[in-house]
Amino acid sequence: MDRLLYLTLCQIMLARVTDLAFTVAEEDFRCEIREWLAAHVPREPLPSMDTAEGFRAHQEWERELYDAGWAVVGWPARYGGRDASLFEWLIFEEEYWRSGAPGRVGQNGIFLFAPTLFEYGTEEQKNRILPPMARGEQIWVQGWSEPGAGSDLAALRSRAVRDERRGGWVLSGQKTWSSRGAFGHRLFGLFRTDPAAGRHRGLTYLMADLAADGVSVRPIRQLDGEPGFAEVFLDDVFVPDADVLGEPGQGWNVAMSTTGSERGLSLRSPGRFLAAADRLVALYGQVRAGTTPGRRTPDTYRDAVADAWMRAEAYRLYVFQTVTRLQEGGVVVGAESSLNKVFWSELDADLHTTAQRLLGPHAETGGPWLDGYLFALAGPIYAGTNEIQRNVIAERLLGMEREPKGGRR
Amino acid sequence: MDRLLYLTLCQIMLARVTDLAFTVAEEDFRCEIREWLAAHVPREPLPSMDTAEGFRAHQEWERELYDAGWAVVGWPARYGGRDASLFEWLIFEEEYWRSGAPGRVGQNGIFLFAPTLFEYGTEEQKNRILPPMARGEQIWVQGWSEPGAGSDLAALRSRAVRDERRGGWVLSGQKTWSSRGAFGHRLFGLFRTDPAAGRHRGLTYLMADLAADGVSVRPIRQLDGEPGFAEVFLDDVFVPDADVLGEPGQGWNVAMSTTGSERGLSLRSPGRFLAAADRLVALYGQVRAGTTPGRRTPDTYRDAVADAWMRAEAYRLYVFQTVTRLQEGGVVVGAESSLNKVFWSELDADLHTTAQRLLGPHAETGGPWLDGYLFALAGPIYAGTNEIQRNVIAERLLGMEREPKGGRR
Amino acid sequence: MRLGHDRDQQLFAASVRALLGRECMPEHARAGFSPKRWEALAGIGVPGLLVPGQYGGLGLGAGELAAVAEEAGRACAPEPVIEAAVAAALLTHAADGKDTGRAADWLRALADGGATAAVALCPAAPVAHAVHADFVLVARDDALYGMPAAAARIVPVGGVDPGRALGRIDTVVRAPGAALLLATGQGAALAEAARLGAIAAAADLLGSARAMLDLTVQYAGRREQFGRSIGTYQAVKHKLADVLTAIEFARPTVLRAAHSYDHALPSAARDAAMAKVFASDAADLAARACLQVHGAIGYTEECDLSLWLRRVWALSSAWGDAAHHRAAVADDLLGPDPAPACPPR
Amino acid sequence: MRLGHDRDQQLFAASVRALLGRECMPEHARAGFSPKRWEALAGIGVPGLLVPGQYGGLGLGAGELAAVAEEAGRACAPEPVIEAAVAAALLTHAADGKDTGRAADWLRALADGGATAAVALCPAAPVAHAVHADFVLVARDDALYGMPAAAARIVPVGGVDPGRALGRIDTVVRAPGAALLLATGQGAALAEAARLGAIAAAADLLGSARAMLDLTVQYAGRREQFGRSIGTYQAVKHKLADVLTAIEFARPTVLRAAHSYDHALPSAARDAAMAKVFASDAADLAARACLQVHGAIGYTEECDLSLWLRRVWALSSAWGDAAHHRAAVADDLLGPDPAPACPPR
Repeated sequence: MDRLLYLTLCQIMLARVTDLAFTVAEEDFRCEIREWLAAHVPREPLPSMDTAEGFRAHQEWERELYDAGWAVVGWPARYGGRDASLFEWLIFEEEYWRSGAPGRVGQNGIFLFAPTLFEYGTEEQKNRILPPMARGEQIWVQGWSEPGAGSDLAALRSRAVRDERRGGWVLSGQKTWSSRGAFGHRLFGLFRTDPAAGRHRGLTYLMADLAADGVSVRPIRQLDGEPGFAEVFLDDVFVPDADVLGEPGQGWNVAMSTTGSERGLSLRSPGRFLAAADRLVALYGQVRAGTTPGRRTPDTYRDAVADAWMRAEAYRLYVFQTVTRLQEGGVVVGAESSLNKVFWSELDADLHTTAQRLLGPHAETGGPWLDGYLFALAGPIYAGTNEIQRNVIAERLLGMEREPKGGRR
Repeated sequence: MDRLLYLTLCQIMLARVTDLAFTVAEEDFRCEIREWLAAHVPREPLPSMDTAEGFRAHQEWERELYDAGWAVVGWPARYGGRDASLFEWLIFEEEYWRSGAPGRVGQNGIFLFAPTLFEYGTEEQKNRILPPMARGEQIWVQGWSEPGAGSDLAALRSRAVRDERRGGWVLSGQKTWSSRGAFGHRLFGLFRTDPAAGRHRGLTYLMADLAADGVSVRPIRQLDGEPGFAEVFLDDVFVPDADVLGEPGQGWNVAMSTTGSERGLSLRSPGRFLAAADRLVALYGQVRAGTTPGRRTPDTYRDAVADAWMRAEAYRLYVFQTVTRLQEGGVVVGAESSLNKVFWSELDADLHTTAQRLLGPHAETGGPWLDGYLFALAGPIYAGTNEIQRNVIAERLLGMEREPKGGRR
Repeated sequence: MRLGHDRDQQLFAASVRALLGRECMPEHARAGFSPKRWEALAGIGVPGLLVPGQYGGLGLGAGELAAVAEEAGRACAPEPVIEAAVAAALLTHAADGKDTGRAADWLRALADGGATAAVALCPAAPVAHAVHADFVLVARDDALYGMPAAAARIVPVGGVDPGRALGRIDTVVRAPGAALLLATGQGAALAEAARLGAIAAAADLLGSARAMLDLTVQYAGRREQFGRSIGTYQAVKHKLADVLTAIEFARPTVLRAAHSYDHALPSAARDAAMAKVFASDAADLAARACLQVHGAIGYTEECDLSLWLRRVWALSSAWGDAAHHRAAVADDLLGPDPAPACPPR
Repeated sequence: MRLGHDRDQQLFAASVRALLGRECMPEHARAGFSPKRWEALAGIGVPGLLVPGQYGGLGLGAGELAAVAEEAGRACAPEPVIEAAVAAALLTHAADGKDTGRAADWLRALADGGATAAVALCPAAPVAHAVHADFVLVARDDALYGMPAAAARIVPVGGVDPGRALGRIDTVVRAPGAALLLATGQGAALAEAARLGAIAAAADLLGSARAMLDLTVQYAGRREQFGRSIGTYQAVKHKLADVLTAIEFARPTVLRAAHSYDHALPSAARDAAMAKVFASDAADLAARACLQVHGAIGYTEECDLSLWLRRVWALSSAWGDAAHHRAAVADDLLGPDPAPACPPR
């Protein structure tokens, strides 16, 4: 047998043996990011990114990450990344969250919008949009939900009307639940360009500048007291053709690739939950030792602490399995991301509930665990409620029949 | 003020003060039944009532209860009861189940059929039917479900055709899930007398003799290996007019009064679960002491044991509250029985699951706890699945809107 | 045997409900403690509910308190109803029938609405309603101390529920001697007062849970997605049906606990623990389910639901959370837990 | 990093699946252990999976065993696949590379399908597949004993799953001396064998749970109530979606546990425990949900679902139930539980 062919076959066979160790190169990558983080993560937590001051501080942190080459490890180098593999990205995420580094103020751009841009964007768009996103200069805000379109995204009514003269579109309508809307710079989302077409048809994926004429933003205070959301009102806002993503009228398909990534790997990597689970284990020990004020009977929650830790581990293993399939050319259907979404959101809510219980009478006075709890409770709601995800699991993964139509419309 | 009026008012006011003690007369009643049971409950458990031998043994036990006046304490004396109040009936039930007395082979007659008979039966029917039911001579079998009509009871198709010449009705069709059908004597149930009428209309409540010409019974083996259910095939079975309960065509309303009692108080009194909870507490102690083989770490289930016991207590208190309202002339709407049904059936399933867990590797070898577990798992299914009950709770107690129609029929 | 609020309790609750229905709409509740509303509540006897007649109170019991606390929860009233009752119970023991002395004075001030109380049975934890309290009671071992708020160095502490007006009482923690000793040998009275707090908190949680459920049923009937109201979906219906079931089965346990307290029955401690288990669990379930059904809007401050969410997140753990009380019932039922709690700190 | 069955494992599993698809339809599974089917399984190497090549086996590991056991669960095969593997692991240690002696003889008999084994690691509990075993291995302290079934006084014991053919081994319990001492100093080998059993049982439970889920999805699509198939109701859909989620997230933990076992990684004990936690929980959830969706018909012996229900009710507790293994993980993670287990009996 030809020696090259032989070696290739060996490699394929080797690559297909279960092997839960990372390669030497991957471990080196882990050491490198770990050391960098140890030297650079701010000692004091930054102020909340949902305040003006905290937003700026988080932008500066993004710039620091970018300058060191860590902002977008999985992107091609020409846009500011380092061409990392999916496994390297997972390693980066594990180390990032474990280090206690700040939350990613640019996450909706980097993790939700960018994957769609890679798939549907023109070279001009990618060159124009990705580098400032990676540097944290332009913070992107999602424009999905509307007052009448939450879980039922296809019910959206914001419109984009063709303006042939200026070569673009004129937007009007209202978007809501736009995270970072109060301070962000640009918005991506879906707009109805053909009102006569059916629910999922006649939509177009567009970008808009939040500083443009006709845009007004109303911050919404969340339960943590900060304006983490905003409503965005669009009143005849002009958008040039260069800011259409994909073909006009094809917005639904383009968007589904984004919500696929949102619920799938990119929004919530296992690293976030592994780090939270480790902190929970530490909290249990501190409450038990009396170094953190908490309940007098932490042992009641031994099983719950172990469960949270095991579920974070199981999520990690599940993602390893998914990445293995992807790397071997397997097809991972979009509906599988619904399994992910349900699993991590319930894990996160239960993990933080357990932390609150460990703190007992001291839980109500706040601090990072309370903030984490409030945020975790939103997990089963955002990025498609878990009720919708369970419909998707039943209908698309188990092949169960849809509910008969029969609404009043 | 007139002295009699004054005393009456005092009594009303007194009666309306929260008072969780039983009266002296009620406590005497408790002592009486407790002593009788201590002297008469068989030391060895009777064989399963779903075997021919056990069925006969249970009939004999019913006769013994009857002769001592305990078979149907709440019924009027003229039918074999002792005119006990609802609270006395609850006391009877607590003592009965605590004593480890045999299951009631006549329960579907006594607790499901008899309440309907009291409400809709003629004097002739009551005189003819109730005494042999109380003596355990005639065991009644329910004829509700059909192969195509389970949760959707109104979909039933068994028919009763008018026979003017003989003065009665001719039944044909198939009933299923009839408990005790293999050995019982008579059946009560719903039959369609006007096929042209809507789903809930044109039904008639009828009784039939299982020994009559045209009846054939096919026993169905349950998970415990015994024929606890049967299918009943009816092939031109004649039933005289005297065996119609209520008006022809009014069967749905008549039946709903029975299912109301089934899910409400009468089928599952708190006594049954209080006794099971006490046995669970005892089992925990035995496993811990090593006198019963079980898991090595029973303490893992401390909270679960306490929970089961508390839920049984809560069910008891809830029923006391309901009976208080009934006795003060309050209206207890039928849908409230759905709260009961969901609560006791899940309590029972969880209680028996905990017992199985306490037994650990010894759980699979069977015995009374395994039998109880298998039976408890059926609780969320029979007497209206808990899914249907939750619909009823949401729609009738919370006033939520029904699902839009839109089936394919 | 009779299990239910009696007529007087129902009438009392109805008058509280009517008052709060007028004076404590969500926009009022949002603004926090109101001296004016407290005066109105004092007008119908709420703060003096458990103050003996001798000191100008109504001399009623836990049964009445449970009826009133459920209404306070339903309206999300940010007034210290539970604290007033617990303080009354503590001071009644400390006054020991005497007409003079600080305990007697504070009892009278409680009853006429002239003073609000905060109660620190567990000194390390933050104290609810300390920020606007006129006096503070503090337990240390089996002694009861008290001090006017002016002397107590109360530091406001942020918390999940601003309506709780949490404070840390630094003086007491650092120098208990600065407080006035009201009585010693109060071990049993302190335990009893903790039970009363648990019962009242349980009742409040029932009212809070029911208010959230009602808001959510309304919202689900209004909100449309996929061409029909979300309240027509089984996933939403069944979630809310479970909430109702939890509330309805918790209520009789609260009534029983109040009855056992008022009659000093041997099972009083266990009954109070059981009530708090069911009520905390029901309220926690209600909070999670109602937030989920509301979706993102439930996650905003402007939505009224947030008022009750915050209340429940705090109160379900205050006065002992479900796990604490479940363990107490287990100890009573199964013998003491072989795993001791961490040493007191 | 690569997490997934490798190609050989997939091929092996596929051949087992094909064989059981033909030879172990539900009506066959219902009839219990079949010597003929065991011979067929031996023909493709199943009982000799973990027997070293030196004794005629395939010398494979837990990864292959997990793939095969999942297929056994899927088909509800009443053959002692797990027991053969655990016996092979135990005997391999006991034989210690020698070609002669009883351990070596039994290894060869296992590999060629000539003998089936039962394994009693915990002498007081009933022993699965003891009734039709040809020989029995018994652990006592750190020693491994064995005896031919004929010498072992095996008393059949009824059980929830007739396919388990439970027996109590009276001889051993009463007079361990009657058994043949195979090896001493086997403490580590016994612990390792228990882990292998837990991993294999976990894999079996995944296959069983998936089989129940598939049956139930089919049934829900067929069964109509209120004019539509019950599978169109959210209450049914969401229940089954949760079952799928539980199964899918359990599977990688089983693969990881097998890998850790095969490479004797330091985390092997914890990984095995974790796999059994997830698999037992997933299978218990599947059993309860699938019975509920089937309704009364699931409660009958004639419904195929009952085969798997029985299997899961037994196997989810065998080889340590979820609570047992969860406590082991907690001990590893959080330090030992301050509440000791009951003294060994």
